[in-house]
Amino acid sequence: MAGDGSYDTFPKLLLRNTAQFGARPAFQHKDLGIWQSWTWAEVAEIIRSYAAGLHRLGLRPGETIAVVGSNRPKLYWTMMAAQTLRAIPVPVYSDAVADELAFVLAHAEATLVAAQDQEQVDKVLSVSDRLPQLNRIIYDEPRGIDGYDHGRLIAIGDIINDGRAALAADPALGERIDESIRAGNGSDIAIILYTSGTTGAPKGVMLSARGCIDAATDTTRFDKLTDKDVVLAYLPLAWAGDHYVSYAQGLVAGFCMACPESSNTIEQDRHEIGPTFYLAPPRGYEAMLTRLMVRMEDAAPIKRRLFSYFLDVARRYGEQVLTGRPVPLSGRLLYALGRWLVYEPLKNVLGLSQVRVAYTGGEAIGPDLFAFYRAIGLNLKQLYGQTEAFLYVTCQPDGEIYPDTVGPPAPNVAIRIAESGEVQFRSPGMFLGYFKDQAKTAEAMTSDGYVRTGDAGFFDEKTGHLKIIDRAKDVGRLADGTMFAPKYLENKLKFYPNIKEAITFGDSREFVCAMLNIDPVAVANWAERNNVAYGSYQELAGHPLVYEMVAKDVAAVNRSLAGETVLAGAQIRRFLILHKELDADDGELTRTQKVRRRFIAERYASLVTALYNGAHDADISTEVTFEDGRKGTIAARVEIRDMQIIGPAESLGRAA
Amino acid sequence: MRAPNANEILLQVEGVALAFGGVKALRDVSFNVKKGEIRAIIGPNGAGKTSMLNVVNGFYHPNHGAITFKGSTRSKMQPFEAARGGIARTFQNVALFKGMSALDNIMAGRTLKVRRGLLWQLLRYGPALAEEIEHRRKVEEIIDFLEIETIRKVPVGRLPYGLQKRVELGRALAMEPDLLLLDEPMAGMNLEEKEDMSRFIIDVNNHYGTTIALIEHDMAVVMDLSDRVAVLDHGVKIADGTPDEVKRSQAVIDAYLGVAH
Amino acid sequence: MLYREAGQFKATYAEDMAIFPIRQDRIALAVLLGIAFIGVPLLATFRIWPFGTDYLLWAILLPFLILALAAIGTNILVGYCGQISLGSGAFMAIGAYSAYKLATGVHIPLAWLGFAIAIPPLPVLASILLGGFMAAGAGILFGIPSLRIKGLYLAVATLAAQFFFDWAFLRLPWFTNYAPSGSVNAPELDFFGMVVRSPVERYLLCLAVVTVMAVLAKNLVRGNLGRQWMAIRDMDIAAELIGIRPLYAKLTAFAVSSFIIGVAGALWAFVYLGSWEPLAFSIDRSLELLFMVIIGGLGSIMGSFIGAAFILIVPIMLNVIPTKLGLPLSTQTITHLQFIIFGSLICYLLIKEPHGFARLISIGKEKLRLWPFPY
Amino acid sequence: MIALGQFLEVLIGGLMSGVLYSLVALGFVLIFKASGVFNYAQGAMVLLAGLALVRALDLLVANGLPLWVAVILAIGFAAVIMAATAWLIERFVIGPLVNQDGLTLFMSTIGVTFVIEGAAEMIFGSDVYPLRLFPTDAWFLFEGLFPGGILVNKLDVWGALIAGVLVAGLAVFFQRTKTGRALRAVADDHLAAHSIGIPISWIWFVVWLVAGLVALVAATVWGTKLGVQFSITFLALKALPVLIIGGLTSIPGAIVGGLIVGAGEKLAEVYLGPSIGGGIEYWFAYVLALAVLLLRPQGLFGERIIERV
Repeated sequence: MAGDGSYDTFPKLLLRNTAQFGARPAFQHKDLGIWQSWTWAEVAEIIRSYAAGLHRLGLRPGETIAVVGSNRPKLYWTMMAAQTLRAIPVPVYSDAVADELAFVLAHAEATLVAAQDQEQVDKVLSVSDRLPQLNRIIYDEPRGIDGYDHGRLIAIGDIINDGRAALAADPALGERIDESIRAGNGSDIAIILYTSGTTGAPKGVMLSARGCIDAATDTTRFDKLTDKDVVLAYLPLAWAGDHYVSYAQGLVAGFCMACPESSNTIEQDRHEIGPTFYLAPPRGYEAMLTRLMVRMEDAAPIKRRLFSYFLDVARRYGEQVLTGRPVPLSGRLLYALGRWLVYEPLKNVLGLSQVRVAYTGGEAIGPDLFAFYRAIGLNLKQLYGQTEAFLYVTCQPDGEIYPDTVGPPAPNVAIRIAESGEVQFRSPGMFLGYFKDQAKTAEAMTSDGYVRTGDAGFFDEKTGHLKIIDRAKDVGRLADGTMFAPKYLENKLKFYPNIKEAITFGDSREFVCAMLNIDPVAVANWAERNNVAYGSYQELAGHPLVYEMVAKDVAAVNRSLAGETVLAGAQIRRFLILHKELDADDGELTRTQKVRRRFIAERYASLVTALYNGAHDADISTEVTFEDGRKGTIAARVEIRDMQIIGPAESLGRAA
Repeated sequence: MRAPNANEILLQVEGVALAFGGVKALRDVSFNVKKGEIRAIIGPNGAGKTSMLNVVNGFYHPNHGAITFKGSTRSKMQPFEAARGGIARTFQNVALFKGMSALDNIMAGRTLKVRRGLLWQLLRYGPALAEEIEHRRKVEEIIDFLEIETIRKVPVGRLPYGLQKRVELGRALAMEPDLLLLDEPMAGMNLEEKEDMSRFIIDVNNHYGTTIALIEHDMAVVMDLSDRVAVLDHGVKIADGTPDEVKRSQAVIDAYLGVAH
Repeated sequence: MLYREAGQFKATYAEDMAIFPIRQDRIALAVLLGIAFIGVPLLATFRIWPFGTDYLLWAILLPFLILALAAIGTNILVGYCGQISLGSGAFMAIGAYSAYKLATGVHIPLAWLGFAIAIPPLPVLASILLGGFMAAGAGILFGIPSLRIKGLYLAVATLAAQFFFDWAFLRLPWFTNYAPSGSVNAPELDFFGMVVRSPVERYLLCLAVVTVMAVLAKNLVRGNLGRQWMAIRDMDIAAELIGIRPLYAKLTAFAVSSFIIGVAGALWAFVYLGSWEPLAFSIDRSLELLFMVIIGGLGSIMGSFIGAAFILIVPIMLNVIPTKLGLPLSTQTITHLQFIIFGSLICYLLIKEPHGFARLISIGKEKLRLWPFPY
Repeated sequence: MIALGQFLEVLIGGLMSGVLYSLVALGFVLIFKASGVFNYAQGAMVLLAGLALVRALDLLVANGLPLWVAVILAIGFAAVIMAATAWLIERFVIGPLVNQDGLTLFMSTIGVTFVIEGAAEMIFGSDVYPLRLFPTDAWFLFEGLFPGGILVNKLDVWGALIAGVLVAGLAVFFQRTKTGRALRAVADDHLAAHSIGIPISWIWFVVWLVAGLVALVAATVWGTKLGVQFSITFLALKALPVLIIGGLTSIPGAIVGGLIVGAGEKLAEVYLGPSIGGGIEYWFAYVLALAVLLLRPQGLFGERIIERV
C-alpha cells in the first residue's frame, strides 16, 4: 500500500502500480460496442508519451491545464500526464455554461484545455477571446471537428503519438520526464477542484499530492479496497467525489476505473461492468428507486404482489440480516426466499450485485431511501465530507449504520465542535487553500489550522457518531444560550406523517415554539377512519382531536430531543396548527416547496406574538390566492397548545 | 476529408430517357455530380426523381442515354454491379431487412468487402474470425458516428421511423461508397429529426469525404445543405445551379413553388 | 431470475459475437452436452432407467438427431433464405442412394464408348460425405429456377425434384444395384476399422455428426453468408443494391441446405433404417421437415431441434397417454389426430408466432433476464 | 394404321384424364385469382367432398331410399360440408392471415390440408369406397377404320361434359352475378372490394365455397374412376403443374394445362416409358412444368408480372 512516503505523488503511484500489477486492467471504456481496456503497463507507456507530447506543446511545471468533458480515459490520462510534468490539472464540470467555464479557465490561468468533444470545444472557442493565456485546445473525439481550423486544435491521440515519436528520437526527453517524476514531491499541488459555490463565484480548492494520497490510503484500508476492485467512473470529473473514488483511490489501491459509453447508457454499463465499490449522491439513489418503481408498475399483478410482499419482508428483517444481528428463523427463511426471488435479481438488473461497499454523500439522504437499499442487502453507508477535506470527514463503519448519524470521524481525521456548534476538522487530505484567494482561505480556516465546515452538529452520546443538524449560520441560541437548530427540529417534526410543514421559532427567545401544517391526505384518512366530520381544511386543522393527535407527535419529538443533551433545552414549549396550507402562490413557500421562514414570521406576526405572550388562541386574517387566481381573505381563530417539557432521565427511561 | 472545389466529375448523366409502357418518367435528362460535393435533385412528387435514382444505380435500364460513373460509361447494368462500382443508396420508404438487428443490417452492408469465402466462414476461425471482427470494428465506428449505440442489437422492425432511416444510412455507409444516393432522407420526419439528419449528411460528407446525391421534394431542407441543386419537373430538368440561382429561377418558381406544399 | 449477468462484460468482439454470450447459457449447454455425450451412453450401457431397453435410443433419440439435422438443412433454405422447398425428402434420398452406390462401388457401362466408369467401394464416412455433395449438386441444379421464379412457383420446382427422384430410385434398378425387391441394405458401418453396431454406438455417431454440423451451420448463418441469405429473404431488392448477388446467395443456400439434408439422408438410411426403399423419402418426409422448421422456428438452428423433437414426441404421447388413461387409441386414430394437431398447430403458429417455439423460448428467457421487471 | 389408331386412343384417353386434372386445377385458380392464396389443400378438399358424398350415399341407400333421392340428398350433404369447411377456413386461417406474404399463406394451406385429411378420415373412415354415379364401360369408335376400334371410356366423356358445364357455369357466375364481378375486382386489388361495398371476408368465403363445390364435382368423377380413397390427394397434387403450365390466374389456362398434361404424360408413358422403366406419369407433369417455368414463368396464359420499386 501507498502512503508510506515513498509514493507521495500520483505519477510515482502509477509507476508502482505498473511494477506491482502491470498486466492488470487500469482503465476500461465502453467504446465501439465493447469494453476497451488498458493495463497499468500500457497506461504508464501512454502517460509517458502523452507527458512528452504536452511538454513539447509547452506545458511547464506549475502551469495549469483545464479538463472539461465527461468521464473518458483520455481525460483522466490528461490529469496524470499533467501531474507527471508537475503541472496542475483543473477539471471543470462538463455541463458548465460558457460563462462559468470562462470564469474558471480565466481564474485558473489555464494555458491548455483538454475538451472531450465538439460540444465542449465549441464552448471553449465561444469564450476564447476572453482567455488571453489560453494557447491550445486539445480534444478527444474528432467527430464533427474535422471542419474546424486546426491552428489551435490538436487531437489528444496526435499529441500522444508525437510524444512517443519524440521519446524514441531523443532519449534526453525521456530523461527529462523521469527527472520531473523524481523531482515531484508530496507538497506539490496535485489538483485544483473548483467548488460550484451556491453563493458567489466558484473557489479553486488546492490539494497537495501527499494529502490526496494519504487520505485515499486511509479509506482504501478502511473499506479494504484492493486491485481486484472495480469502480464505474461516471460522476462529474470536477466533483471531489469522482476524483477521490475513481482517480485517487484507483491509483492508491490499483483497481480498475471503468468509463461508461455515454451519459445515457450508464445503467446498462453499470449492469455490464458490475462495480464492487459505488458512490452516488442521494438523488442518484432516488432516481434509481423511482425508475425501478415505475417499471414495476407495469409488471403483472402477481409479480407486483410478490414484489411488494418481499419488500415488506426486507423492511422487517433486511437491516438485521445485513448487520448480522439475530433474526427469527422464519424471518431468515422468508428473507432468503426474498433474496432469491426479488432482492438479488433486483440488484442484478440495477448492476449492483457485486457491490461490496456503496456510499452516499454530498447531501443528507432520506431515511426511507437509505433504509430501502440496506433492506435489499446493499451495504450502503453515509459519508460526510467536503472538497476542502478531500474527502471524508466522517464515514460509517460496517455494522454501525444509523440513518440519522453520519458516523465517527474517518481515520486520522480530528473533529471538534466549536462554541458556535460548528463542526471543524483537520484531515490528512485537508486543502492548502483557495487558489489566488487568501481572504476566502482565511475565512475557511481557524487560526489553529482547523477547517470550518459551516455545518452545525454534535456527537450523539449513544453511538459517538457525528450528527449534522443544520447550516451553522441558521443555528441560533435561546435566551439562555442553548443551541437552537430550526431545520433539525422541523425535520424531526415533519418525520411524522400527520405533519406536512413546520416552522420553529426560538432564536434569542426564552423558549421554542412551532407553527405546523397538517398533511391533508394523511389526516383526512385518519378522520375518515375515526369518522370525524369536518367541512374544510380550516375546520379539520382546528379540530380538537387533530390537536390531540398532533400534540402526541410533538411530545414524541420533545422526548427524542430530551435524549440529546445539546438540544434537550430546545424542546417545543408551545405550538399551533395553521388554519391554511402554506402555499407557493402566497409566497409562503419557494417554488421548490421550501418554507420561507422570514416571510412567514412577518405574515403571521400576530400568531408569533401570541405564541410568546401566553395567549391560548389568536385571531388571524390572511389574504390568499385561490386556484383560479382570485384573491380573498381567510379569517380564523387559531388555538395554541402548551407542551410538557421532558427531563433527560425520563426520556432515557422511555428510550430504554 | 472533403475536397472543397474539386472539379473532377464523378457521375455524368447524359440525355437519359425512361418510359413505363406509355408513361414517360424521364425525358432527356442530363446532369453531373462532382467529386466531394453534396448534390440535390429536387422536384414536386411524380417529377421522376426516384426513377432517376433507379436508373443511376441500375435498377431501371434507360431507353436512351448513357451514364458515366468514374470514367466508365454504360447504359445497362445490374444493381449489384452498381453497388460494386461504389454506388450506395437509401430508400424513400426505408428498405431495411426487417428480420435482422440494426447491427446485422449494417454488417450486411459490408458484404462487398468480405474476402473470406464459404469454407472459411464455415470454420469461423483464424483469418475468417479476424476478418469478421475487422468488419465489426468498422461497423461500430459507423454506429458511433450515427449515435445509434443504444439500439445496436434491436431488431429494426421495432425501431421508430427516424432511427430506421439512420440505420439505413449506416448500412449505405458500411459500403464505403464513392457516391451515396439518398432518396428523400427527410421524408416523414419531424423538424428535429430533419435537423439531425441534415447534420449527419453534412458530417458524412465532411468526415468520410463521400460524394452525396440526394433527392427531396421539400425544397427548404436541401437549400442550406447542398452545393448544387438540379430541379426536375414531369421528367424534365428545368433548372440546375447553386441553391440561390435555383431559388431565383422563374421556371422553378412556376413549376415547383406553384405546387409546393 | 436465473440470469444474474451483472459483471459479465465483453472486452472483445469475439466474446460479443459468441453463440452463447451469457455465462448461464454456456453452463446450461455444457451440462446438456455432458448428458448427451457421457450420461446417456453410460445409462444405456448399464441399462439404467429410462434406458432399460433400447426403445428410447432407437425410437426417439436416433431419429430425433437425424431428423433435427435434416431440419437444420431445410431451415437454412426456408427459414434463412426464404426459399420454400417441398423436396427435402428427395434430397435426403439422393444423399442416401449416392452414399449407398459409392459404398458399394459404382459401375456405369458406357457401351457405345466401349468402356465403363468404375469406382471401387469407398469407406462409409467418405460415402456419406460424398452423398452430401451429390445432394448439394442436385440442390444447385433445382435451385437454378429460383433465380427466375419466386415462392410458390419454386415450390412446384422442388415438387418436381421430389417426384422425379422418388420415381428414379423406384424405377431405375441401377440405383438399387438391381435388387429384385427394390429395397437395399446399408453396408457395414466401418469407420477406419471401428465398426458401429450397437444402438449406443449408432447414437454416438449421429450425435457427433449432428453436433459438428450444427456448429458449422450456426457459424454460417451468423456470418456474412448468413446475412446475405436473410437479406435476400427480407428484401431482395435492397439486398441487390448493397451488392449481394442473388445468384450466389440463393445457390449457396440451396447447396449448403441440400448438403446437410443429404448427409442426414445417408445417416437415416445407413445408421437408422439399415435397409430401406424409396418410400422412406416420400413427399410426406418433405412436409414433415417443413413442419419441423415452422413449428420449431423459421430462421433458428435451435428451433430445428425443438421442431424435430416435437414432431417425434406428439405421436408417442398420443400413443402413451390414452393407454395410461385406459382408453388406448387405434393406430389409425392416432395418425389422424396427429394430422389434425400438426395442421392446426401450423396454422396457429403462422398466425400468432411465425418464429415458432424458438421465439417463444427466447421471449421466456428475456423475461427471466429482466425479472422481476417486465422490461 | 394400327400405330395411328393406338396413338389416337392414347391421345384421347390422355386428353380425357387431362380434363379430370383440369377439374381440380379449376379450384386452385379460383382461389388464387381472388385471394392470391396458392391453395395446397385443394386435393384434400376433393377427398373430403368425395368421402362425405360416398358415405352419405351408402348410408341413405342402406336405409332403403331410392337411388336418385339418395344421390340428391348425399350431394346436398356434401355441399353443406364444403360450405362449412369454406367458412371455417376463411374464419380461422385465411382471415387472420390477410395481407401476409404468399409463402406464409401457402404454408398455412398445407396446415389446412393436414387438418382436413385427418378430420375427413377420422369422421368418414379411411378405406377405399367405390362410387357409382357414372357408367364406367367403354365405347369402341371407328371400328371400321381401325382394327378393334378406339377405346373411349364413357366416364371420361362424362367428365369432359361436366367440366364443360362447370366452366360455362363459372363464366356466367363471374360475368353476370354481383359477387362474381366483385371477385374479379378483388383479384385485381383487395381495397377495390371495399369500395364495391362487399366485405372481403364474405367474398373469400364465397371463393372457398365455389372451390369446395368444384372439388365436389371433381370428387364425383374421380371417385367413380378410382373409388374414393386417400390417394386422390396425390392425384390432386398434379393440378399444381397443370396450373404452372396453364398460368395461375387463367381458367381456360387450367383447362388447356390439364389437357396438355393428361395427353403428354399418357403419350410419354406409352412411347418413352418402356425404354426408361415406366411410371413416367409419376413425374412427367412436374418436369414439364419446370421446363415451362424456366421458359415462361407466368405460364402459357398467365399475365406477365412487372416489378416496380
